[in-house]
Amino acid sequence: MKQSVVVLDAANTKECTSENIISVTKKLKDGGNRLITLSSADLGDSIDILYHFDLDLDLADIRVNVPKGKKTPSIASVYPCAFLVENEIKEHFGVDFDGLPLDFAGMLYLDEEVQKTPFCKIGINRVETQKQEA
Amino acid sequence: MKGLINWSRVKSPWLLHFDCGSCNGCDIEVLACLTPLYDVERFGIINVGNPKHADILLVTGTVNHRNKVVLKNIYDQMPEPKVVVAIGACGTSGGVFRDAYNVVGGADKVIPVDAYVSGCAPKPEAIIDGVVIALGKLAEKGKKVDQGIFERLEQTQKEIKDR
Amino acid sequence: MARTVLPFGPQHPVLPEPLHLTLTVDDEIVKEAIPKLGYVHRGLEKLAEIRDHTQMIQIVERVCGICSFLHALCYCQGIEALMKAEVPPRAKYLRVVWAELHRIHSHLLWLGLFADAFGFESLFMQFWRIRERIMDVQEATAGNRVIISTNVVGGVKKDIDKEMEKWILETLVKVEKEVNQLKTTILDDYTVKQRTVGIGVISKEKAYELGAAGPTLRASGIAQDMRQTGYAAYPELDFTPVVETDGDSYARTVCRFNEILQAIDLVRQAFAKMPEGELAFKPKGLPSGEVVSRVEQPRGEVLYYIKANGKKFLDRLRIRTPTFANIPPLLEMLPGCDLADVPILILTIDPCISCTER
Amino acid sequence: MFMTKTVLKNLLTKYATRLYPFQKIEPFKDAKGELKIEMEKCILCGVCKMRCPSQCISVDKKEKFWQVDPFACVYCGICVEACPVKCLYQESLYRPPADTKQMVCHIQEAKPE
Amino acid sequence: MNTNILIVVMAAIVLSPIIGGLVAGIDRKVTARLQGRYGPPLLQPFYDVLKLFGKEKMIVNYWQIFCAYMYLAADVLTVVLLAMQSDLLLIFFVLAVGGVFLVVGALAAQSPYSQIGAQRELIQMLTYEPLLILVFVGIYLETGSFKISDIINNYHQPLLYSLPLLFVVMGYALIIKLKKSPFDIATSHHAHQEIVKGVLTEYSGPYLAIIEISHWYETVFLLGLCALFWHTSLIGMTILLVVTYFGEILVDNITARLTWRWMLPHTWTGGLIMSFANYVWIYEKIRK
Repeated sequence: MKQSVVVLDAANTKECTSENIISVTKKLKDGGNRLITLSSADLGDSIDILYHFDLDLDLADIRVNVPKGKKTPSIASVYPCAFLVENEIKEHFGVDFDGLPLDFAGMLYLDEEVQKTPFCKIGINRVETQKQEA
Repeated sequence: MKGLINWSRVKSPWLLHFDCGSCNGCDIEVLACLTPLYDVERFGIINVGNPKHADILLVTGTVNHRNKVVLKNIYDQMPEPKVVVAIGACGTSGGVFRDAYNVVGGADKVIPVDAYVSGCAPKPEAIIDGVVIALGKLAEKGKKVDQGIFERLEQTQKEIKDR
Repeated sequence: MARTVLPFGPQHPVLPEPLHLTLTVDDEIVKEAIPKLGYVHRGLEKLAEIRDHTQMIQIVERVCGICSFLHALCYCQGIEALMKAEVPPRAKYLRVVWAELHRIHSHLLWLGLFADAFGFESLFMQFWRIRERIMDVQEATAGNRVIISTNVVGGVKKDIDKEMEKWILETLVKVEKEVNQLKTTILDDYTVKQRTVGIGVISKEKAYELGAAGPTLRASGIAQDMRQTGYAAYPELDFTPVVETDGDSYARTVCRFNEILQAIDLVRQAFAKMPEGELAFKPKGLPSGEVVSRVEQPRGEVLYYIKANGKKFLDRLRIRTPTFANIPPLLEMLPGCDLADVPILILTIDPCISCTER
Repeated sequence: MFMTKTVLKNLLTKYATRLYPFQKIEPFKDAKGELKIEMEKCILCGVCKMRCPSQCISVDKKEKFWQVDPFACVYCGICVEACPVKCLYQESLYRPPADTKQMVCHIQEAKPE
Repeated sequence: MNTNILIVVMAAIVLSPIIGGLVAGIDRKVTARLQGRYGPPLLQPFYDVLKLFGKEKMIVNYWQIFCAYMYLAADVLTVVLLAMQSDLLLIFFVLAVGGVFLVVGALAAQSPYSQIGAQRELIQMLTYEPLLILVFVGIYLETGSFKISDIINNYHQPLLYSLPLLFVVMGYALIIKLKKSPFDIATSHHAHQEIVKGVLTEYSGPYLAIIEISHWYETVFLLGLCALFWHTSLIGMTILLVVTYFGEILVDNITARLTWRWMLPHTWTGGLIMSFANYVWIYEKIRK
């Protein structure tokens, strides 16, 4: 049923691991889904990333739990427009996406003055992540 | 002749508006001043987009880490005599977002500000009042420039003294 | 002519908001455009962890000055879903009235700025002159011209009495007459069509794949409008999304223009069917759980992801605004266009940079 | 060419500008303007301090001191509704701009017991 | 003989900035009223120029100053030559030299905006100069000489009767030269342009004032050229000038800015067709 406000619970969000996230998104894309965005929240030891899809105004969500410091594949190969929001999550939460086409290297929104990743409870130092790239 | 030039400074203030981190509520009110209902062109005010031509700098929005450098750069590009008007709660003191992590606070933390217009999305009349106050300051600064005292030189001399 | 690199900088007379584009231009044809954002990023989602969830309404309203009511509406609907609060019907209709008024003033503002981008100053003045009527209505009903803060968790703070309602309907009649007078100018004028037809074309598949939202999506032929999902009082009003097919700047102008007339009609319907009743429902307790709430802003669908855990402060607030979804289509349109069309392309997705960067 | 009718009509009819400083129009009835307080009624409870979204009010019970930063205040009217004794009110006219930033503070003289 | 020529020349040099400034003031006031606004006071252009003289001197390099002064000198010379009723072609070339100096001044600065503005100004010159030549050739075919004094003394019928289409072609050149809306591609009075202020981006303070004054001279010169089309009666001339200038302002307010890719082909084809139609019409008249 088309709903504008969806309370997420175990029923309507599918769990998924970061390995097969690309195949799941490919299946959803063939099913005609439009990627809305990725939302993420900090659970203390791991980052919980939610992939929101929309098929003719019906919401479909996939939840991936990424432990801090681990890499997760970027879905920009399936949905090209995902690079912007993945860059943002990389800056705010310090999650590394591998295979990111246009990498802002943590400079999308924030400058050097902001050292810690702002949205994690215990901020990971951002300066090292840039050093590896630079 | 000097008096005539200083008098004409107040009669034809050219305005440059820079939005550093504003929710664009104040920006549309600044643009609303140009439209038929409030029409600031009757005071000779034109919105020039070029810092080289501008006299008054209208700053809206909380200055954040990235655009404080741009704001300083624009302020330095403007020829003397120049005045700055900080618009809205964000422009004057950071407003509702004072405690956010990327916010530096009002415009006066980066450049000297001459007039503060309060209000969250101040009405166009309030912005016109703020510009009028700034015009008074512009006339004083104009007199100083006529005697050859340039703010820019004073700053560099102060820096040399500090070192 | 040599290949010049043109910084379309944060401060530019055409751009209402700071957005940096490094354009490599070869004989006035844009070869490549690299964006640089972050000039408006205040990081206000982090404030959700130090501000009470009712105070967050004032902060969420100030994400973007042009679509402030819709932000508050989306946030309140999310919290109401978490707290299982049932909004009284009159509040639902009042929310539709203010939302559609906000859409009219936002689209009139955009039409003015768009006309100004291709050098048509008198049209900019005309549209903004009509828009002042809507601003007066908003100030009379809600107290502030731009930030209409009448939303509360569980309903609406302010009421519109009969006499105010009559005055609003009269103003809307005047606005509709004046907007229709300008219809031939913005849609049929030769010089305007010369500058908008065939500029920045996005095909239906490309728009869907790049995840465009709002008029940018609907102008390419996909009839997706969040109001069809029926939040607030939209199920009771008959509403069909405005769709265009050929997906260029001209189609988006037509799409937004018709949405103004549709919004005026929706306000009239809402006033006709508005029941009496109390304004807000006092919710008890604190929100807990996760919710995704979506609402139709003038620029497209906005998505709020709210995570609360029964404490006064929210655990996580995530806002994805329509302009964030429209940036990839813009970056896809820019290479290959003429330098004179760059401001038109930037404004054709109706950018609200303060929305994008929160 | 379609704009000529509108443009010529503008030329012949009166201009639409409200000549602001000379012609002041009366503000709307419940427009949210300057925040004011009737200091005698205030019981210094601090509810307004807690409810203010931009934390710009500071209340000190000992020195009977109430202060607001008019430049941080966003005039949203939450404190006016939250005040238990209704001593805060908002004018319909906006606060005039100033060329220096100063706080608005009120001190309550000791009430004769 | 040379004393009253001297008086005329002195009057031209002193009076035309004042007339040019007033015309610019009226222009901005009428544009504002067309848009439904109250509009600036009539003397606003004079306040602007006076204020600009009082600004701090910020120059990119010395070429800019030289070009600004040479642009002013060229425009003053055109007005003086017009006042001395000398040869039309000579005036045309001095005007072209003035335009080139403006472009060189813009090219002197490194900013990409003024570079692209300069290239666009060259394209604009490319468009309106052939049209002006066609108009002058038409005048020559009709009156038999390029010298203004001959035209005024021994041609006793308003040129407009015989060269109406050429006056329209002249109108095209006028729109481009006065930087009015459909063709204000290089620089425009209204701020909102993608290359900021185009040619004038890097000028500021006193040198922008000099450019503005030379722009007044140019306006007076162009109105002088239009006056040539009805030189017999003074009332006819004033009516013609008022109508053409109001036409310019009206066109400025009812059209959007077009790209130079549209301007070049359309102005050339339109201009060529109209002038040849007019030539054929004149030729018919002479043969009969």
